[in-house]
Amino acid sequence: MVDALAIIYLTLGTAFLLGLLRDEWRILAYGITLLSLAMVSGIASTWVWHLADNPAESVEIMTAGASPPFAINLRMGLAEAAALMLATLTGLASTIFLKDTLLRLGRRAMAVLLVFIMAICGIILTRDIFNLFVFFELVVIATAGLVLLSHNERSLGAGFKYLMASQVVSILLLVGIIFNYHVSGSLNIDDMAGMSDMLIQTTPLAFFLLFIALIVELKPFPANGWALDIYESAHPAFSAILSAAAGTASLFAVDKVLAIGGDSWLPVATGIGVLSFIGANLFALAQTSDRRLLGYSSVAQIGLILAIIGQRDILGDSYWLIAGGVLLAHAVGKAGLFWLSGLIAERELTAWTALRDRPLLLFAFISFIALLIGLPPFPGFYAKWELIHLLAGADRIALIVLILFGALLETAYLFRWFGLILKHDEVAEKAPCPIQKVVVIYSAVVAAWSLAYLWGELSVFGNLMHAIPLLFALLFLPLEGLPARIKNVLAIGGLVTWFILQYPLYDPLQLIFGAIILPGGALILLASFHNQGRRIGFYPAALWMFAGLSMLIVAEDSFTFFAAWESLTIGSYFLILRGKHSQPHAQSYILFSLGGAFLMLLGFALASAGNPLFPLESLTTVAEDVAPWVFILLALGMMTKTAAIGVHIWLPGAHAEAETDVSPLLSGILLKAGLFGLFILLIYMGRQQLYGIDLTHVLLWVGAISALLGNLMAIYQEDAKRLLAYSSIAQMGYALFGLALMNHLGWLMALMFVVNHYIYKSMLFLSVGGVAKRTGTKEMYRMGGLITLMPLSFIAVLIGIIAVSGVPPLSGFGGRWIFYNAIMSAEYRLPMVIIFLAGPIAFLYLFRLIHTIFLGQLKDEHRKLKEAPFWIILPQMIYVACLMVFALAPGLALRHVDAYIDNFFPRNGLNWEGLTITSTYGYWSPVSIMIVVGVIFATLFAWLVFVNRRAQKVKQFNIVFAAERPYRPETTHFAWNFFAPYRKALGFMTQPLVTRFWATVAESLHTSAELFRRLYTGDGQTYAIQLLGFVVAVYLLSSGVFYGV
Amino acid sequence: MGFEWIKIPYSLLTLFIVVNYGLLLNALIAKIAARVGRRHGIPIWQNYVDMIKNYGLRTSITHGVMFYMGPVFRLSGGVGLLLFVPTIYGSVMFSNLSFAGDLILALYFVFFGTLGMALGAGESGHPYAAIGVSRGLAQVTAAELPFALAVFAVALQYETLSVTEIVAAQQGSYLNWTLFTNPFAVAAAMLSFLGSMMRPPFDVVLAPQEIPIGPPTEYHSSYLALMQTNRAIFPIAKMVVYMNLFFGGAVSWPIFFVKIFLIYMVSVLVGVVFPRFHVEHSVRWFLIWAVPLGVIAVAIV
Amino acid sequence: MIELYEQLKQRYALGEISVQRFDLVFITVPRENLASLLLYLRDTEGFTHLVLLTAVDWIEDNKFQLTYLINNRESATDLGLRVIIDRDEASMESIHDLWPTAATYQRELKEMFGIDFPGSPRIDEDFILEGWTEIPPYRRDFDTLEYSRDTYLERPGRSTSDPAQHMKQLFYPEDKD
Amino acid sequence: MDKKTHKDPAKTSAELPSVDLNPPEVQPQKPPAPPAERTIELPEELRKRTVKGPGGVEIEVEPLRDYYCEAPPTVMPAAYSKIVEDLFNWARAESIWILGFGTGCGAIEMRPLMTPRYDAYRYGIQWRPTPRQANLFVISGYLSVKTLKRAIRSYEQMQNPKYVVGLGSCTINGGMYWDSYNTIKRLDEYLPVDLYITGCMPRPEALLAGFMDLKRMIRAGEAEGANKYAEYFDWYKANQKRVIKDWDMPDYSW
Amino acid sequence: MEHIALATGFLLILIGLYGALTQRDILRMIVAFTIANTGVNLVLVAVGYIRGRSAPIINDNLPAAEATARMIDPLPQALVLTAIVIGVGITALMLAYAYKLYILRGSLDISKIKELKW
Repeated sequence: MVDALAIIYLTLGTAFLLGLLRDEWRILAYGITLLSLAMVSGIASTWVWHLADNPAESVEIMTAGASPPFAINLRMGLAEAAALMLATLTGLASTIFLKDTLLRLGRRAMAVLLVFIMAICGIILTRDIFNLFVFFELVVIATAGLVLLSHNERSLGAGFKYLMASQVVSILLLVGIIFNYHVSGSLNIDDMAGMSDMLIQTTPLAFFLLFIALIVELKPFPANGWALDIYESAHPAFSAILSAAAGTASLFAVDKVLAIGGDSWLPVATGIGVLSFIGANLFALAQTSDRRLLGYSSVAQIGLILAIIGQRDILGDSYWLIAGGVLLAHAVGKAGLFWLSGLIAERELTAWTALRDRPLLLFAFISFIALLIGLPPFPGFYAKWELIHLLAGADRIALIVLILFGALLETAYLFRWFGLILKHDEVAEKAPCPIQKVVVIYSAVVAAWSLAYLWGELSVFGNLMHAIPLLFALLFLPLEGLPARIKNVLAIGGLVTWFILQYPLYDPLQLIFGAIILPGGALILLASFHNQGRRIGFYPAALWMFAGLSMLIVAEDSFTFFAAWESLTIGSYFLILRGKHSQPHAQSYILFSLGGAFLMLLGFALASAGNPLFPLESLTTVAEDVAPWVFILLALGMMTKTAAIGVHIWLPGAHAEAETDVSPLLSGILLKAGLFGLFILLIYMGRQQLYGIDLTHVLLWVGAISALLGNLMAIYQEDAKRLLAYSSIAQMGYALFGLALMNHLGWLMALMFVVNHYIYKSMLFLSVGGVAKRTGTKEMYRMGGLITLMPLSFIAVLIGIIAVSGVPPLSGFGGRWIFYNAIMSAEYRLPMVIIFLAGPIAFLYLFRLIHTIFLGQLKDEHRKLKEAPFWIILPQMIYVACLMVFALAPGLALRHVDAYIDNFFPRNGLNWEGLTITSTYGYWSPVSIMIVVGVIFATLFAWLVFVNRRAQKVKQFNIVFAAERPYRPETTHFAWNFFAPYRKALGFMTQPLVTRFWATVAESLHTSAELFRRLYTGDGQTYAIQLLGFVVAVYLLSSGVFYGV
Repeated sequence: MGFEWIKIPYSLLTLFIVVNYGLLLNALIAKIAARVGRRHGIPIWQNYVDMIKNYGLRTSITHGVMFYMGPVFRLSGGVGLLLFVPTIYGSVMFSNLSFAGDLILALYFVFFGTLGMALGAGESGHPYAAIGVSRGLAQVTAAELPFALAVFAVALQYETLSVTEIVAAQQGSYLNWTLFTNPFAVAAAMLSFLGSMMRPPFDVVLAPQEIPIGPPTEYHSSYLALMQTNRAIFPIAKMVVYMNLFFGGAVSWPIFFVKIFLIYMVSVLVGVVFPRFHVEHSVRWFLIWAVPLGVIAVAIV
Repeated sequence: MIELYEQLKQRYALGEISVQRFDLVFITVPRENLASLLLYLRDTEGFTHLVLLTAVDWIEDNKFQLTYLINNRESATDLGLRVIIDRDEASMESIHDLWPTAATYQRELKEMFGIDFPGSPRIDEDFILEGWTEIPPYRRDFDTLEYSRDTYLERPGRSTSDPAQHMKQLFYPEDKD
Repeated sequence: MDKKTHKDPAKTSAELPSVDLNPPEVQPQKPPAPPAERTIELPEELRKRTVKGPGGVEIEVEPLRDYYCEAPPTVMPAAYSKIVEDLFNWARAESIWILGFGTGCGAIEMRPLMTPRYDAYRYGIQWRPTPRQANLFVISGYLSVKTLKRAIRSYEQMQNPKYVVGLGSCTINGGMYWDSYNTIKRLDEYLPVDLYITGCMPRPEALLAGFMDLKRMIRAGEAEGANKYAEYFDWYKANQKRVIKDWDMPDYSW
Repeated sequence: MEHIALATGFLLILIGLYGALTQRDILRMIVAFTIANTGVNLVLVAVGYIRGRSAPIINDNLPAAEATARMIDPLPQALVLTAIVIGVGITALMLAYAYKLYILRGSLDISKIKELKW
């Protein structure tokens, strides 16, 4: 193995060698720099490879032939090797990125760059604190030099402020070092660590100075004005190295030095870390310049890692996995984003729309964002999962809540940024793509996905990258070039074959959900055949969602459940974002879903009491005192997905603005994920008491109220898709109500709703989407009289509303019949009043939907409309057939599910013999009702048609208009404000209280960010004063640690 | 529930009796209302004549296939409601096609007719029809809540969803009618009964002066004939449900006729006295007066 | 009323006055200062109510005479202002800004006499007659009887008889005096 | 109270000199209408217009052709057998539904019919707000050209068989408006009239007597005004268009 | 006695910091920072001082054998050497910045360089 010191002397040597070259030989100088950096990163990689096999033995490197107290020693362990590899590779990549700048500035800049990389490697390796000081000063000098690479004069000011701050730090560091030496007699970290408790008794101040100097090097939140100016004005390639490599090195230094201070100092580190994480993320909300936002984000991430370092006492052996995971994710993600910002000309976030028609770069951007937030399958996800569980084990709930809140803020501004890129109205011109810059970015993407694979291998839960559904979704990335129709065939084939493969493993409950997700999804995807072109980004997102859903229903333990939950959220987010005006709604969707997911994460952590591997079955054996909280957290998390009242505001916008074939996917299938979660929760946790209130009763009330308010709000909508979206909220409220009844028939009703709602809601969304595609508008009052032009859509909507309203012959009535039997045996009756009111109200908006679109007066511009495209009509007709079959023989789907529910609620199930279904209170045979009603209807219809066979077919204005002539079709079609009297009577119940509440929450965060970021006045001296103030404040606050111990 | 073919002629017989009784009853009620206004009133057989005349009209127009659905849905809703609920307790002949779960079917079959009428009125393209439907739906949904609560209370009280069993439980003296065992439920049901009978306090839907007779504006000749037969059957069918649930059902046809007449008179007497409500007044009226009664009925059962 | 007339005389050039009753006086006013006179009378003299606005067709001397009848509520006196305007191409300034109701009168005069009031609201819309293609019917050169005979078909054998004769002959056929 | 009303001074309509109600077989030559001062063109919303549909397709809209059904009325034969036709005629006679459209000063006389004193309900007569469901159209008094246009539209929206009753002399020969420039003189030129009830405006008793005669005619099957309208449709339409100059509706408004 | 050097060192540091944080002019700030650096160096050396021992120069009157007993701790002095060199480097860099800022901005007032904020 090559000696680790080679890294130091190789880079230093080439730096000086460059001095000898002539100034004009710039290409040669650049070549030599690249060569040396390549060799150095090769050495680091061989070390990583070597140490990976036998991680135990880390190598001590003696210098000057003497042992430590008298000479500097360096250590090369697996962690050091990984950090070195990261630093050198980032350096190499940035140098490639900086090709033209370096060639312009000549060999001196290359030399400074090499020194910069060498200093960073030095910090990682050295075990001597004075040596650490020297390398830090080298980093300072190199940074001050390299800041001027960017041709932005403001970097001059930033550089000077940086130098001032580093002067103060070096003073603190030097005084700290000398006093520590004075007491311990040695400069070596290991020796000092040996006598750390003696050190702390005698001179805690000395260690404090040393510690706080290194902490300030990490640019902690209140004292990092100078750092943000560097990030904003420096060359992005340099910022990449600074944020990734230098950040890693400083974190390493702090980790080493903390060994001296011992465990009593860890809370201080955690405190500072969490403060930085939340403060920086909060300020990032109000940022408009991209690089300054990246600066805040990197400060926040480094704060998070500092907090993790602060928790290493309880993290035990998975400390390196967590800290490493988050660190590497931050480094690669941040470096990638900085390099991407190198391609964009302007500095506003909106200028990034230049990436819009560069799918590969867009994919890079998404990977970096997912890497930073820690979405599956990236390392951050595994790290965050383990971290939260171990913290929960050590009962540090407050810390978890703070970390999750910070992570939510981070998702907020990163996804808003992504939404801006895709949906901002004026598009900047296409970003230029010089080859060397693009190569660097793609290498970062490859690194990101290989890290994902690596961390999958390392994690104990099984590698997410091995999950076949996810791989199938990723398979569609290279296939983006194919036309949409071929990809559609592939997707449908994949879904159906996966269902056939999984079919034997499903138990009845999973079978119901599986049948809706996989073949059901394939059926809806049939409607996607109507688009031409390539539909970039649709199929990976859709199949990522389907992968999440299919993994969710077979999840054994909480990790796979949570991973599936987050992947379906991500997939559905990208689907929603495809709509034309859907950016704000997609944003609120992702925030609510990820917020809910974090609540579930906290719930699982509490339930598992610290052990990351937690099978779902053991939810039943959760400790008594913590069980109700776990129930609440998990239920809240799942209810964000079924849009129960209070967390429903994302649904109307998301479903209404999505594309024609995406709305049914969301409304028909995605909402069921939440329901499945609630099923699992109630199966395992059953009834929970909290302060004497039975939580299932609370769920009953929530279900009933969402049913009522969902229906009420749906009545007053003018937009057809919004009407259907609110109706979905109501139907989910019904299903939740059925579930919370906690008796056999209640669950059966909920399952029937799952199947029913999927069929008729997808059908209604498809037909309304088809009509909207033809008429060009979703506003109902603009349409009218389309029955003659679009008969098939009309039939689909007619059957749909009969099914939804629960009118006898169709399956809706089956749901109501079971509902009635369920509430007969339920003992808690008060919420039933609201459900009874919600029932008939559904009838109002259903009629409004069919009347304003299909009946009434036909407008002039719609006279020549064709029927909806064939591929949108086909699924609807299949659904009509399904509804008929399901109405005639509900037993087909529900028979063995009924038996399955028996083992939860043994008594008063239904028994199904032949065509009649009997419960304890009565029996009902759908076929006989259908026949009787059918016969009566047919005879009367035939007789009327026969009698009126010579009736005169008249047109739209042949109406008795009080002996006058109707003016125009628009003025005679009654559709606007259709239920005005009802609004006068019950309008007060639809005040947007919830929307206002969430708006104030978001608003307050933004204004506080806007207000407090004034802290950074831009004046170098104020920054220095803030720095000193921070040092004093930490000193005072941590005095408890001094004298408490 | 084996399907005996003999049930079909029996139920047709019940249907025939109820249609004739309905036509005569409506004429009688109209005569009584006239006598209140010191008018001689229409002859008893007038409804027959009107029906024959409307059926006999030579021309008719049609606005489209859904236009037929209006009267057909309406009448099959009325006939269905009648046939799925037993009319005479105890007699096999007149228990029609009732089965054990028919209480819920009765509750939801009311909407079958309303949905069809709404669709037919919508197809006619007339704005007044649409305004009438929107008023009708708003009012019926508000009226439906107390009735649903009352039915639920009764179902809970007798622990069954079959109308025949409920009637059986109320036999014996009139004291064990639901009227006396659970008066709140009956009160709530009767208030909602007013709402669904399109009588003056709640007849803004068919208000002849404001919007010429609301939804059926465009209907005439044979369509109107169908609707008139429904206007005969549907109130009777609805009152059969009320009678069976709350007033002990009918053991024989005379009792059936008297009880139906008395129930009908409730809405007539209220109708003759009160002026017409706006839709929002009636919605609020139901939610303030009728629903609390229903809630109490469910609570105390 | 006379002293009012004297008082007005100094301010406006007025035509001759004709007193019909102690409380009803007609004054002929030149066309130019009609509006200012009306405004003055309405705001200061208390003639707040515009009773009617009508026209008279002097076909002989080819003139229209517009009469503005205004009423003073307190003193319960009526004052009629007569304006003489030329008959062919007849038009007059609109006074709908003084009294909004005047617009209706002016519409009727436009339809029935053909007097145009430019600027008056909805002046050109059909007021009473729809699809009227003849000259304005109230003009004296329009012969209604002859028009009704031409346009509307008559039932043959229509004979008019003096009602008194007819009844006498009906009930007392015997005495033929 | 016996059905026969007490002796009424005014003669019952039967004794009037027999007036030929049916249109002459041969069409007499009418004097050409006087040349019009100004021509009336179609109102703006009925003019032909092209509209841009969704997706940019051009749509040609001709309101009178697209919004209205242009089929002419057809003569509707009586029921196949006489017995059935008699039954229907009896039913039609026993339940006459008047269209609530008071065209002239006689409308005030029709309201007392529904009050306790005269109570037309006894004879199966009641008001219907929409022409669709009405059988009898009472033209009560003078009929100006403007109201005639609306009356034609309502009449054509009624279903066959339908009857028209004219009240007072204004509908017979123009009455006291014989020389008016905007009142029609002879109703049966424009609408097929079944019965005239004399009296400047006949009192409710006269109306009831008139309705009794109408019942007798319907029972006898003589009241076939609708078929006569369909048979001589062009003749009626020519007369109507001669008088209504701003004709802006289809020939037969269903 | 030996605390005097230490005290003056700290005093110099405080004076330097005070000067850097209050003076608006960049050059004055650089001078203040150099004062602070010298203060730190003084502290470094003062820490190594042991009373009654001579400077750590091995020559004839301080032979290697009993050097460890008679000389003060040599290590801080070694550290001071590197610290001084680094101090010089940074001061040179700051002067270069000051020069460039003056050319660009035309003034040496630190409060004028505030365009990068929030």
